[in-house]
Amino acid sequence: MDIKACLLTTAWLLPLVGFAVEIFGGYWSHHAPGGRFRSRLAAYISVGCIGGGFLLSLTALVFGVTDFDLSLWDSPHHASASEAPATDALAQFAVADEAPAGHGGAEQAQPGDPDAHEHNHVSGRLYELATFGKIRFAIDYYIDSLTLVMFTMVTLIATCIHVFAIGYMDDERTDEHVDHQVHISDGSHLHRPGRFYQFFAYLSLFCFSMLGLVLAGNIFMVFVFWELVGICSYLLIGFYVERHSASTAANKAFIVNRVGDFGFIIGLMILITSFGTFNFTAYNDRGASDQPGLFEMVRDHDGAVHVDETDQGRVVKFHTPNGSDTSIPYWLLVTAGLGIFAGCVGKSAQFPLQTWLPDAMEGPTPVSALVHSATMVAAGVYLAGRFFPVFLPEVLLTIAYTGAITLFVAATIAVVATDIKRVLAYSTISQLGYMMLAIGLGGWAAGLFHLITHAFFKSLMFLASGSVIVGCHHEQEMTRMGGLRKKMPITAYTMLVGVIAICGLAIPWTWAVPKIASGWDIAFSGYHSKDAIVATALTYANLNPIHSLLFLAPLVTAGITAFYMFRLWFYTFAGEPRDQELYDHCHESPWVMTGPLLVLALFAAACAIGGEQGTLFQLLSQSETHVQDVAGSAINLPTHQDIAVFHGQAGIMALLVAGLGTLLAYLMYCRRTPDPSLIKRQFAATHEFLVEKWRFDELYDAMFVRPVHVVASWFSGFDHRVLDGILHWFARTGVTVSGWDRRFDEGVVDGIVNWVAEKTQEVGRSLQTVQTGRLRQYVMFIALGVVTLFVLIFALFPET
Amino acid sequence: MDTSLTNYLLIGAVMFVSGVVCMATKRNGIAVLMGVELVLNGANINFVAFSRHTSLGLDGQVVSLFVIVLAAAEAAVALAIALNFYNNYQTIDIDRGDKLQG
Amino acid sequence: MTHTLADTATTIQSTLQGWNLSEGWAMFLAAVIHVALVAGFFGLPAGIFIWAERKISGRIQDRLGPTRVGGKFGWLQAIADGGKLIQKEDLVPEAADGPLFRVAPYVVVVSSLAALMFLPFSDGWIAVSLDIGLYLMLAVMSLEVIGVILAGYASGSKWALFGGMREAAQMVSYEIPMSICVVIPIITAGSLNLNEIGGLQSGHLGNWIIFHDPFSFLAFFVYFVCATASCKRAPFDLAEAESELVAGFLTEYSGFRWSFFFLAEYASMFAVCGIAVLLFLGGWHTGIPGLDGILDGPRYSSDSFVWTWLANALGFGVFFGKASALVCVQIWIRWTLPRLRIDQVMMTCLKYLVPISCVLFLGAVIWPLALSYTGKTTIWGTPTGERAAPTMRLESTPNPADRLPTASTSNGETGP
Amino acid sequence: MNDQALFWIFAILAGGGAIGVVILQDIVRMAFSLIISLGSTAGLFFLLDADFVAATQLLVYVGGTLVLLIFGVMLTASGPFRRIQMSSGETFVGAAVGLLFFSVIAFTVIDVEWEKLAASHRPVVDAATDETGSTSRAIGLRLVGIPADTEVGVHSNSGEKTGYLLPFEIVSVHLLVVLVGAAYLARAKRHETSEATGGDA
Repeated sequence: MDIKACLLTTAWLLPLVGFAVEIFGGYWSHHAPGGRFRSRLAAYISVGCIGGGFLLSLTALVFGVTDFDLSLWDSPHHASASEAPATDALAQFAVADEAPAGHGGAEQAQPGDPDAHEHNHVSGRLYELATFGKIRFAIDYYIDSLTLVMFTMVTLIATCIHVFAIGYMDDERTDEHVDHQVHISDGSHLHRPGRFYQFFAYLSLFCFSMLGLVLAGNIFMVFVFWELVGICSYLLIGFYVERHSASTAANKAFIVNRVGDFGFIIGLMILITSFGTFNFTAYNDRGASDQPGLFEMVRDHDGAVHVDETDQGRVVKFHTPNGSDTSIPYWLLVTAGLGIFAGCVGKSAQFPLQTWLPDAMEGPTPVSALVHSATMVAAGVYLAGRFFPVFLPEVLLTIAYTGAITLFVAATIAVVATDIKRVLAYSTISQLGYMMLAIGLGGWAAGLFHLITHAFFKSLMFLASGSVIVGCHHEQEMTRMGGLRKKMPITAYTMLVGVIAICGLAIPWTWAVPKIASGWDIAFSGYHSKDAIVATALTYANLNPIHSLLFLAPLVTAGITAFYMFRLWFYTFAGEPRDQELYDHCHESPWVMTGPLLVLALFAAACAIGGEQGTLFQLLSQSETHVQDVAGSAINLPTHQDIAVFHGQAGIMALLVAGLGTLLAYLMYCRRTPDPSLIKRQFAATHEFLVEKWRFDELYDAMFVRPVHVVASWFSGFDHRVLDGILHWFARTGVTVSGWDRRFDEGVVDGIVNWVAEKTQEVGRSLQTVQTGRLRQYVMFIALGVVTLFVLIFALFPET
Repeated sequence: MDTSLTNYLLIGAVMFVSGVVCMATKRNGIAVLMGVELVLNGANINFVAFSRHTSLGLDGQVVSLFVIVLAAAEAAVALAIALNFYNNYQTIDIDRGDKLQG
Repeated sequence: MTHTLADTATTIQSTLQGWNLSEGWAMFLAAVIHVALVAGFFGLPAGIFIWAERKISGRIQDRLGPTRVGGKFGWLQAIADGGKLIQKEDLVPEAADGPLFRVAPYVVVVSSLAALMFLPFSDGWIAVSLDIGLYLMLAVMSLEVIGVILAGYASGSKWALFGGMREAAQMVSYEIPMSICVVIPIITAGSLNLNEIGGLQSGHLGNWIIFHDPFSFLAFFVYFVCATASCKRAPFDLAEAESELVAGFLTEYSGFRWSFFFLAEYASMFAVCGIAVLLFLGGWHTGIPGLDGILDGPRYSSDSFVWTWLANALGFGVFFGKASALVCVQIWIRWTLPRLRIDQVMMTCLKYLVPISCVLFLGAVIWPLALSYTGKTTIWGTPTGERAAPTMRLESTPNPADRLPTASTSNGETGP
Repeated sequence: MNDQALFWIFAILAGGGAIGVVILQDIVRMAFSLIISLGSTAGLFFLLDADFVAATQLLVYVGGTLVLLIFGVMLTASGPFRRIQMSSGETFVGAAVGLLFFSVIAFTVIDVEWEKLAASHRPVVDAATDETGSTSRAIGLRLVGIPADTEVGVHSNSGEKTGYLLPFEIVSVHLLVVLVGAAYLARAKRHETSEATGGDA
C-alpha cells in the first residue's frame, strides 16, 4: 500500500479516535481530579490527535513532493510565463485567438502522456463494505497533490484552532456555566453544566469528516462524509442550544444545506446510474483495478470529451479502455454537473443559498473559524474542484456566474455590517465566490490556490476577532470598539497581516522589472491567489467578450473587499476608543490564543511565496486535469499561456483597485472625510437595502416560508376535519364493538373458565383427604386396587 | 424328575405377598426396605422359574440379574435416604414423615 | 445339579448306590459323610495354622512358643486348646439376643468352611466342581461377614456392636478391590473354573498367571492385601482390636462358640491363600517344566487310576505347600506391622486399592490387544492353546460359545 | 427325588423366612429371617439350573445388600426403634389384604395350566448351558450382545435377538450414578452406603 495512503489514512482516523475517546470517556474526564473544575484532558486528547494528523500529513506531503516528481522551478508554466514578455503579449494573444484549438495540441505533451497521468494521483481501496453486482460500496482513497495540500492545510489550521479553543472555551470547564445570553422567565440567566469535552469531541468529529471527504476515492464515500460535515456543522453552530438564535441558526444551516444536497443527490444518482461505478478513477495502488473511474470515462488523457450527434440528440461517449461505446445524453451530464454544483452551492454558501453562513456566527468563534476556513465551506469548493473533469462548459458557465454574483452581493453587504464577525462572514462568502468563479472560468489551480491561502488568512482573522471578542468580554459590535491595538497588540497586528493578505496589497516587482524578478512580488499570500483569479477572469473575458461581466465583478469587488476589511480594522483597532468603559476592561488574550494567531499569521503571509511559480501553486497544478474545449460549445477556456499573457495587466488593475479601496477606508474611518454617517444618511435607501442583506431572507420568507405555511394550514384543516373525523368514527366503532366483546368475555368465556376452575378445585379438595402422606397406606391402596381390579375383571369376563 | 413350575410360582407369590404386607404394615423404614427386597425376590423367582420351564429361556435369568443389581442400587440409595430421615426426625418411624399430606 | 467332574460327593453317592441303597438315602448319607470329611479335613489345616501361628509369633518375639504338649515342638497344642475350649461353659449374656447370639458362630464357620468346598487341592481333588466355582466361592466367603455382624449385634455390648459395624464396613469395602483383582486372572484364563485355571498353568514358571503380564503381577499383591483385610488379619483386624474394643465382636463369646470363630478365621485364611495360589501361583504345578510334563501325563489321562492318584497326591503337596507359605506370610505380617486406625483402613481401600485395581484391570484387558501387534499371545509363557488341558474337558461336546467369534478372543480359551 | 427333597427344604426356608419377616417384631430378627429367605432363594435358583444367578444372589444380595440393610438397622435401631409396635387393627387389615392378594395370585397360578408351556419348551436352558451345566458363559455372551442359544436354534424367534449389551451398559452407568448419589445423600461419617453400592457393582 502506498506510503502516502498509509499516512493519510492514519491522519484521517486519528480524530475519530479522539472523538470516540472523548464521547465515551467524557463523563470520566468530567470527574477527573481538579475540584469542581473539569480537566482539560479532552482538549489535550483532541489537540494531540489532530496535531499528530498534521505531522503525518506533512510527512505525506514531503513524500508526495518526491513521488509526483515535481520539477518546481523549471515547470513549463514558469518557462512559458517567463519567456512571454508583456510587449508581444498581444500578438501571441492574437495567434491564440485565431487558433483556439491549437492550445490543446500545444498542451498535449505535458499532462497528456500516460505516465505523467499515472503519476499525478494514487488511488486504491482501503476496505470493501459490500458488493451488489457491479456496484461496490467501499472505502477508497484518491490521493493527488490537491489531497495532500488539503490535508496539510486542514490539519494545520484545525490544530491552531484547537489550541485557540482551549483558551476560548475555558469558561466551559465548570459545572455551573452561566450563559448570559439566555434569559429565563424569572429574569435570571441560564445555569448549565459546561460542555467542554463535548465541544472538543465535536471538533474532532468535524475534522474527521472533512479529512474523510478530502481522502474519499468514490462518490459514495464523498456523499457520506459530505453529510457528516453537515451534521458536525449543525452540532457546532447550535452548540449553545439554549440560545434561540443559535438553535435557529443551526436549523437554518442544516435546512439550507439540505436544499443543496437535494441537487447533489440527484447529480450523484445520475452519475452512478449512467456510469455504473462509484470510483473517481481506476485503482493504481491496490484493489481490483478492473473498471475505469468517472473521470477517465468522461475525459481521455488529453482532457477531451467525445461528443457525438446521434438521433437521440447529443451524447457524450464514454472513454473506456476496452473501447465499448457506452454513452450518456449530453443534457443528462449537464444536469448531473448542475446537481453536484447545487450541493457545492449549499455547502459553501453561494448565491442563492448564502444566507445561512452569517447566521452561523452564532456558534463559538473557533467553530466559525473552522467552518469558514478549513472545513465546511472549503468542502464545497474542494468538491467543485474534485468534480471539475465532469463539468461541461454550460455547468462551468453557471458556476462562474454564481460565483460572480455571490462575491459582489456578499461584498456589498459586508460594507455595512457592523458586527465584527458578520463582516468576516460576508467576506468569506465573497472570497468563496472568487474561488467558484475561478473554477468556473477554468482556472482550476487558481481557484484552489485561493482556497488554500484564504483558508489561512481567514482562519487567522477569525481567531483574531475571537481574541478581540474574548478581550472585550463578548462584545461583537465594532461601533463600540476602537483603538484596541494599544490594548491587544499581537491580535491587532496579526489581524493586520490577514487584512493585507485578503486585500491583496503588494509591491509588484513583476510588473516593474519583469525580466529579473518575474513572480517575485513582495506580497502576502492573498495577493498571489487573487491575482491569479483576476488574471484568469481577464483572459476569459478577452476570449469570450460576451462574458466580460465575469471580469468586472471580481475586479470591482477586489476594491470593495479592501474597503470593508480596512474599515473593519480601523473600526476595531485604530483611532480613539468609542466606548471608554469597554476599552478599560478589555485585555490581551493569553498565549494559548495568541500563539495560534502568530503561527497562522506566518502562514497567511508566506504560504504562497513565489506566486504562480511558487511551490504551492506548482503542487496544486500537478493534479489539475487539463480540459479541452468541448466541440460545439461557445466557450473557450483560457490556457496557461493566455493567462500568462494577461497576468501583468490583471495584477496592476487588481492592485490599483485594492489600493483605492484601502485609501477610501483610511479617509473615511481615520480622517472622517468624508464622514461615513453623512454618506449613510444620503444613501439611506441603499444602506437600508444592504443592511437587510439585499432582503434575501424576506424574499425567501415570501417565496417559500409563507406559501408553505398557507398550504400547511390547508392540510392541517383537512387533517382535522376529514381524516380525524374518519379516524374518530373508527375509534368510536371500535369502542362500542369492544364493549360488546367485553360483555361476552366477562359473561361467557370467563364464566366457563371460572366454572372449570371451581370444579377442579372441588375435586382436588375432595381428593386431598386421600393423600395422607403415609407410605404404608399407599401400599395398602395399591394392593387393594390390584385385588379389586382382579375381582372386577373376573366378574366382567367370567368366561376368560 | 423336576418339580413343577407351579410350586416355584407359589413360593414366589408367598414372598411377594409377604413383601407387600411387610411394606404395608411395618412402621420401621428399614423394614419397609426389607419388604421391597422380598417383593423383588418373589419376582426374581418367577423369572428364573419361567426361564427354566418356558420359552423365556435365558432371558429370564438375565432379567433377574438386572433385577438383583438394581435392587442393590436401590437399597443403597434408599438406605441413604432412610439415614437422612433418621438424622432429621430422630426416628425411623416413617409415619412421622407425613409432611406431604394434603 | 449336573457334575462333569467326578468329585467326591458324587463318588461317594455312586458307591453307596452300588450297595443298592435308595437314591434318597444314598444322597443323604453321602451328604453326611461328605460334611464329616470336609469338616475334618478342612479343620486340619486350621489346627495346623493355629499351632504355626503360635510358634512363629513366638520366634518373632524371640520366644520359644508352645513347647509342652506333644514333644518339644508342642505340635499337639491346637488339639489341647480345642479340648479346653470345648470343656468351657457356654455363656449367653443377659443383654444378648439369645437365638442370634447362638446362631452367629455357625453362620461364620459354615460359610468359611463351605468356601473350601470349591477349592481344588489338586487336579480333580475338589469337593464340588462347578463351572462358576471361583465366583461361588467368593460369594460363600462373603457370607461370613453376616455372621460376624450378627455376633457383634446380638452380644448386646457396645464393644461388640462397634466391632461388628467396623467389620461390616471393612468387609463390604474390601470386597471391591479384591473381586476386581480376582477378575484379572479370570480374563487371562478365560474361565471361572478353578480347576481349569489351575490346569492351565502347567509348564515352566512363565505359564503362571502372576508372570503372565505386569498387571497380573501387581494384581497378585493387591489381592493379597485385600485378602488379608477380608479375613480380619492384622494390620486390618479392627473388628477385634484389643486395644480399643476389648475383643470386638468376640468380647462376649467363650468356649467352643469362640473357637468356631477362631477356626473360621484360619479356614478362611487358608481359603484366600488357596485362591491366590490357584489364580496366580500356578496351582498344584511345581513350575519345573520337565517335572510338570511328567506329572501332567498321568494327571490328565485317566486311564491308570494309580498313577493319576500319585500325580495328584504330589500336586496336593505342592499346592498345600504354596498355600501354607502364603498363610505364614500373613502370620508374619500380623506380628510385624502395627494396627491401622479405622479411617486409615477405609482410606487405604477407597483411595488407593480401588483405583489401583481398576487401573490394573484395564491394563490386563488391553494387554492382549497390545501383544497381538507382536503376533504372540504371551510374552514368555507357552501359548495357552498348546498347554496340556484338563482331560475332563476332553470328551465334551463342543460348547456353542466355541463357534462364536468373540468366544476365542481371550488367550485362556481352552482347545483340545 | 433328591432334587425334590432339596426343593422342599429350600421352599419351606424361603417362604418361612419371608413370612417371618412379616410376623417378627424385632427388626434384627426380621433381618435375619430375611437372610434365610434370600439365601434359600439362591438354593432354589440352583435347583433351577440358574447357577450363575444363584451365585450372584449370594454375592450381591446376601453378601452386599443385606449387609447394607443390617448396617442400616444397626445405625438406626437404637433402643425404642428396635421394635415399633403397630395397632392390632393394622395387623388385622394387613393380614386380610395379604391373604386376599395371595389368594388372587395363587388362583391365577393354579388356574393357568403351565404344563403346555413347560412341555413345549423343555430343553431351552439345557441347550443354552454348556455340558457342565453352567449358564455363566451363555449369560455372559448374552450380556455382551450375543444370544448363545440362538446357535442351537432351539429358541423361538431366535433370528433377531440381539442380547443385552445396551441394558448392560445402562445398568453400569446407573450404578455409577447411584454410587455418587448415595455418597452425596449419606454425607459426613457414613461412607459405607456408597461403598456397598460399589461392592455390588
